[in-house]
Amino acid sequence: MKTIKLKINGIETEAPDRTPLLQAAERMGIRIPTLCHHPLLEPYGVCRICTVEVRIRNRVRMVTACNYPVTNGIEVFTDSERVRRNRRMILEWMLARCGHVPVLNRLAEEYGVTEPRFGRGDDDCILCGLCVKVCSEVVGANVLGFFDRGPNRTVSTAYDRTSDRCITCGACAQVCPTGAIRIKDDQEGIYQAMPMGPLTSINIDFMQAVPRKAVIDRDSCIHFKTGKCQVCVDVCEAKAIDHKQEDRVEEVEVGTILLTTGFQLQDPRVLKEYGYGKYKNIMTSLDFEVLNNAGGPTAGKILTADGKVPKSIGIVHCVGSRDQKYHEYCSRVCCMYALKFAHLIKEKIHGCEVYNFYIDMRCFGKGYEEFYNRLLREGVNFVRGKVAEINDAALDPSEEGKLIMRAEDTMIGVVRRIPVDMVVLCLAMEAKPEAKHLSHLFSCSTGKDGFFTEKHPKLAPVSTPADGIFIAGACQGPKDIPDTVAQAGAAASAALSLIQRGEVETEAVTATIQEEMCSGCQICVGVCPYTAITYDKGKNKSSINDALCKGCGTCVAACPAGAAYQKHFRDQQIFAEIDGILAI
Amino acid sequence: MAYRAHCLICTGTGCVAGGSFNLRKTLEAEIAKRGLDREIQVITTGCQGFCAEGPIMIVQPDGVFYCRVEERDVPAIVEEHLLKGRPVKKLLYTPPTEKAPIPALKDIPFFAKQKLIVLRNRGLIDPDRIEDYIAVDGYTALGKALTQMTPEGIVLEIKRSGLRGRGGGGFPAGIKWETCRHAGQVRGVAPVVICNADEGDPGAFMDRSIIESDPHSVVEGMIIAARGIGASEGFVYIRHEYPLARQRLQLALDHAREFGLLGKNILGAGMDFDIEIREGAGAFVCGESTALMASLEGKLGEPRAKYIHTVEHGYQDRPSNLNNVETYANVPLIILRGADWFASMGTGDVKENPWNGSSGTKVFSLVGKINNTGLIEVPMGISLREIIFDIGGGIPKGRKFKAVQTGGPSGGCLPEEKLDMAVDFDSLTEAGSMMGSGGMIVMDEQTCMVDVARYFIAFLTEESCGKCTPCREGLKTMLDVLTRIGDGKGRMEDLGLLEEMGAVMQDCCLCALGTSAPNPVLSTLQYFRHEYEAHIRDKKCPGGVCKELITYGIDPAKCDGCHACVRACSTAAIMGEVKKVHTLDVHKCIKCGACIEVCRRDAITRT
Amino acid sequence: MSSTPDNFEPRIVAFLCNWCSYTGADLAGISRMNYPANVRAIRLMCSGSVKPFFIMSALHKGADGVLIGGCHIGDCHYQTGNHLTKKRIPITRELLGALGIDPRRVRLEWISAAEGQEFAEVIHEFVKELKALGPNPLAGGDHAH
Amino acid sequence: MLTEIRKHCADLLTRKQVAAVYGLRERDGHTAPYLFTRAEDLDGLTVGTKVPVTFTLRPAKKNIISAFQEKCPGQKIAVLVRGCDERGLYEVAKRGQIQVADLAIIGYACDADQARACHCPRPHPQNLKFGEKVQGPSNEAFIAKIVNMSVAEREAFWRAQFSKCIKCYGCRNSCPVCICKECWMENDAFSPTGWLPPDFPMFHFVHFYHLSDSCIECGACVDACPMDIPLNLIRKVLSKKVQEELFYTAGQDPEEKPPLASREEAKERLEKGI
Repeated sequence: MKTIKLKINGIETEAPDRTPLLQAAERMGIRIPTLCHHPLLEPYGVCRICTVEVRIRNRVRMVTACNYPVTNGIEVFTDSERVRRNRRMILEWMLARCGHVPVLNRLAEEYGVTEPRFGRGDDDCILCGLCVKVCSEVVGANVLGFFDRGPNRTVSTAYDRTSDRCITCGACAQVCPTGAIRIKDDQEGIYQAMPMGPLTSINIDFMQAVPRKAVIDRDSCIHFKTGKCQVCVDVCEAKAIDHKQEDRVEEVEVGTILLTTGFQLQDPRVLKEYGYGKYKNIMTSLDFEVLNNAGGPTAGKILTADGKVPKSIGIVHCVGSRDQKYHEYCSRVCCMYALKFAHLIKEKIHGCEVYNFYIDMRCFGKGYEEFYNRLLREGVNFVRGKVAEINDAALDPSEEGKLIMRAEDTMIGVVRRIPVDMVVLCLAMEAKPEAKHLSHLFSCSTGKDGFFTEKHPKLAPVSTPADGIFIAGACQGPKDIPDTVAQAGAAASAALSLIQRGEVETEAVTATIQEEMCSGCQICVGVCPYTAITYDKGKNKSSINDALCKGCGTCVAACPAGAAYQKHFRDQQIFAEIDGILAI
Repeated sequence: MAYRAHCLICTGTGCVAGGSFNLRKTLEAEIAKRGLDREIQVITTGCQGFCAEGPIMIVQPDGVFYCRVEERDVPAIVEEHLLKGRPVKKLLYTPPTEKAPIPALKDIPFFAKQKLIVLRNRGLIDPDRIEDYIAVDGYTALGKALTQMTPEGIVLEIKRSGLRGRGGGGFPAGIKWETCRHAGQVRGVAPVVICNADEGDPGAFMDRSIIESDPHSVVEGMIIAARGIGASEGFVYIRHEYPLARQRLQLALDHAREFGLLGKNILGAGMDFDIEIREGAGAFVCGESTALMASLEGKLGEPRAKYIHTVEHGYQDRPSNLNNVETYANVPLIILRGADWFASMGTGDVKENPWNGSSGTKVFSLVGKINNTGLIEVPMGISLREIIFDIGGGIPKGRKFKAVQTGGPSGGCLPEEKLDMAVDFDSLTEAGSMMGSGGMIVMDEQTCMVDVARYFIAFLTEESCGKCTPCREGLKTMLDVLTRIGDGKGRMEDLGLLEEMGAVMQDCCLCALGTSAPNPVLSTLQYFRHEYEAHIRDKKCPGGVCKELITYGIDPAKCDGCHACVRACSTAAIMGEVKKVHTLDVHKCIKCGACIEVCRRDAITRT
Repeated sequence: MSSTPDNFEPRIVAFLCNWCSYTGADLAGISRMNYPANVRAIRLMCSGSVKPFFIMSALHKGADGVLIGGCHIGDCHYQTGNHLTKKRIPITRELLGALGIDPRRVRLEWISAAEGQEFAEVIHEFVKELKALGPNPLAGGDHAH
Repeated sequence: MLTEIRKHCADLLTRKQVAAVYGLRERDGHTAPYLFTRAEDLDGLTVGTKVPVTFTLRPAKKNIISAFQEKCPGQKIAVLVRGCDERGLYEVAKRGQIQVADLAIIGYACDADQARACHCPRPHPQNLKFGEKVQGPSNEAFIAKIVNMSVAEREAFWRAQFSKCIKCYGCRNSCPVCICKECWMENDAFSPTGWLPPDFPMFHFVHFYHLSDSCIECGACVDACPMDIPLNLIRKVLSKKVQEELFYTAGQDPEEKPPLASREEAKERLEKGI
């Protein structure tokens, strides 16, 4: 593009021909105030605050910097007295409509307007149009528009009704310089808004993710909803964004596979008696973990849904674990993290009462029991007994708004009613439902609890019946981080030992067809799961491809003539086995 | 078939409202009854311009001009004039300054000083018949343009004629065409030709009249423009409030298409061009070129910054040539008679540079406190005095002239000392007003200039699209200040404030509506500052208009006790016996002015 | 039916698939689950490779019961091997029944590698049932004196 | 009917629509399969005698039509079939032994008497050209005898029956759908040479099981058995089970895969129409 020369406030500069003046000035570090400009949107030129003086061949023009294309030889004055006079007046006019908008008042102050001559209006919307434009130009939803004209102009949705085209992306509120647009939240409390999922459509899965790359969440990305908005493409300097990318199936040939598919937390809604989702301030252990996180919604402060500091918190152990109705097994990690929670609460909220409801304290690891003892010293209340019910049935005004936990304290043999401000449910770790499918895929198996079964609990704890397939972590069963790390190390080294060898011996149990006995009936062809058997029409015989044959022997059993046999499982061998075991 | 006489009945909107269609029926029936229907033909024509005197009928070949003709006058006209050859005296026009009626149209001052180019066919042809237009050399210019001229030659001819846009801006049409043609060629995008018929100024009806009386002249002008620019598509953006004009234009387009003057291979000369009518929804701002094109595209009718010109990137981003109705209507005669002929009329030598003067004629709608309201076409350079006093017949009731407002709502008000000023684009601008589209509102001594300014600012506030801050908020605050002054609550510093606001609006508004909007205020402040001061300092309204500042009274010297005012007063503020001087109770008076309307002796005072 | 001697211990030949039932049986052992010693396992790669003749032969050679153990349907290591089992065994049992050999002596069970418990239970149950049925009348065959 | 069939076949041969007509020929009081290539030979053509057309030649263990098709590939021959013949054709075709496409199947119906004699449930072919369809006798009634016995009674019954067996292999040799080259019935592990009668029920188990999803209930085995062992009792019980459990009736459709020769579950097979 052609470069032209221009002068801004007396300083010579260069800019690409027809660049918007605002940009040309910005490159020089000259700030021109504007209220309706956004770098991602087409210049709209309506606030007129950016009006500057331009001299072209001795003719003076007043132009808006945001959309005026610079040409060679122009002389620009961005802060002349005339310009300042104009801005002052425009700001006064704006204040006459929106007298209490901070961004306006700040700018007005800059221009010496303290007592606007036309008074101060009460509106919030300065009609800059950013919301309307972002909705149409970027989002593509076209929900917002201008209505009426002249001083009656407003921004709204069609017929002032909630639009079903609105995808509640919040872009309008995001660009609004005055805060006139607020997203109404139909749900209540911080918990619904708690960022359990990604905060934005583009996110990095979690801070420690490897590789630490941003991904676009198709479900919430505006582009995939409306076909517009390519803002990320525009701003990405590396030009790394491609919305056309599709999921790809990549085939990778490997010799060993490690299954480390993890676990999921039990759905707390199943346990109706604990009222999750019914009452505010009942959260899962993971919710509580997020709440405690310095990067979480409350910046690590423990607050109730109403934003108050809780005075008492109940922690329920074994929710769904060690329970005949849900999971018989112990989830192993709950006791320790529940203790950690109690410790964190004690540390963060002075004087907060913490009640841990437990069946048994299982502090089995190194230093664990000591930690438990420390908490006893810290004054955490431990109630041995399963919580029967959590509700909000207050018996007196002091209990209003509290959660009532009912449990039998088996230590002292009484039923206790403990009102608390917040409850944390330490939910069971359960196998992912997908594990079943994976077990088929990888020819390993899952136990009745859904976790993968190891080949041998003692002798081959990371192997599966399928050679070359290893398991590690919570997909094999509930375990804590040290155990997972240990198991993963073991699985990796088991896999490495195979890789080191470089080759694997396959089972030599493939089947063969004795040609002279084959009558060409092709029954074997029909039953083979691996299309390893081909029928030769010319010879009227079938034969087995050794490389494809996995040695199941199905064809052998199907062959009426006994032409097919399986190495190591010949009929004679089986008959001999039968003879052998029945000889005793 | 030859007729010995023709009765030309005006069917402009004004006369139609006066019943000219019924008049036609009655006349035809009467003629038939007398067995004259083979001798005399009744023709309905477009607007004759003298709307104040409608319904109008002209009898040719005598050239007798009848005004305010009613159905009951028909037998007399037929009996006296058509049978016996004696013009019916009581229907003839008598100028307010004269005693005797003037029978012949050519002798009526209203017509005598006019120079008809755009309105050349008014009252002569039936706008619904293309044959009539062709009979008066219609489409001859198109023939010439298509067969004897190159497109470049057409553009050059227009450029040399000095024709400047009649829509208000006064931008030379030839230069616009040239730029548009060039943009189309450089970008390889076919340009479009657009006719702005969104006449929105209050009191202006030039474009409507042109279309209603001679739609083909506009069509022909557009085709020639398309030929010059290289366009194959044209639009007429007409306002919804002009149903008759739209209907006539549609008929004209249909006929032109039938005659091979529109569509494929026009006149066999290998040119393809067609015109489509698009209706606006009545937003004043849609007369602005960018807003008009946005509206044409089906978008919100809002202007945009014109740093990128519409001649290069306009309708659907194509090079777009936008002229108004009157501009196009000028084109056929320029092509037919040549640029020199056109340039010879008006001011300045425009042949080398169209910016040098104003050539040709201009159509004005002359309204307000003037005797001969109507549509006039005058050569550029004529003085305001000639227009107002010779053509317009002066101020009614012998009142004093105070000001004339030109250029529509955002024009300025010019005082008496400017009456001898030549009317052309540059002089008007220089005087703080503008040519605009040709509205001309005359005000007499009973007009309050603050009220006038307030009225126009109120109109503009209403019509502002509200897109940019200075126009939306500036007009509103300006209106507040003017209202405050009119209510007698003004402060002297308000005058400075108004001037400052006006200056900022001129600097900062997005489109011409906004930048020209302060004109009524600034021009009245310039020429009639004393009236503002009277409002603020003396709490008086010299025009006797601003209700808060006036009181009604009865001049005992003039009152003859006719009792008419008592009957008119809705609040019983006037009392008095018949034939005796009446009195007025100022506490009951709501200053509605009903008494003034009925008082024949001008006895009601406003002070 | 012949009366059952009190000390009758049925002999069960179990044809177990390598991937599920055999491993399941193994798990039962590893898990220290008690099950009767009456069962003698023959490992095959897949229950789909169990020929009905093996069953017949086992019965003929004196087995009081035959157990065929395979992966659950859908879990087959060889995708569809056990589909064949599922079709063959009922036909075999019907044939045995028609020939006068109690079909209850032949049992088909789907036992996964993780179901050591189930394996043990099946054996318990089968032994109990076979005890009720008494010794296999075919035992030894006509010529196996 | 016979005249019409002869005429029809003569027509086919003279018009060279088929290379030969495969049917039965009676000569010197004996009926045997015969390949008629000349129309004038058709005088010897006969029908209605129980000789299966899919007769397997022993000891070559080759189906007679298969042998012809191997020798003269692509040659079209007409085959005269009864219901059971046609079913047999289809079953061996499914097992790759013959090409049905190269056959012009001419079917004729058996009469009620014949049907009763054979305990034939469907005494007519699908390609019926000659004769009237009659209803076959019910299998239910036929197998009731064994179905109603207790297990022990059945054992006793069959022990008695099989004790008559002389291991002549007639049942196998006469079977029109039996195709194996090497036969399990000759396997030493099951019935060692010289053991007579063969061990109960090993010898017969093989035959019964092997044909469980291909038996067409023609009764050839029973006819062939010199010791009059009612083999078809078991056959029909098994066929019924196959129909109920595996949704399969042998000999219906040459395209249908036998259930024990397909990977799909029985239900799945039924749904997919394999």
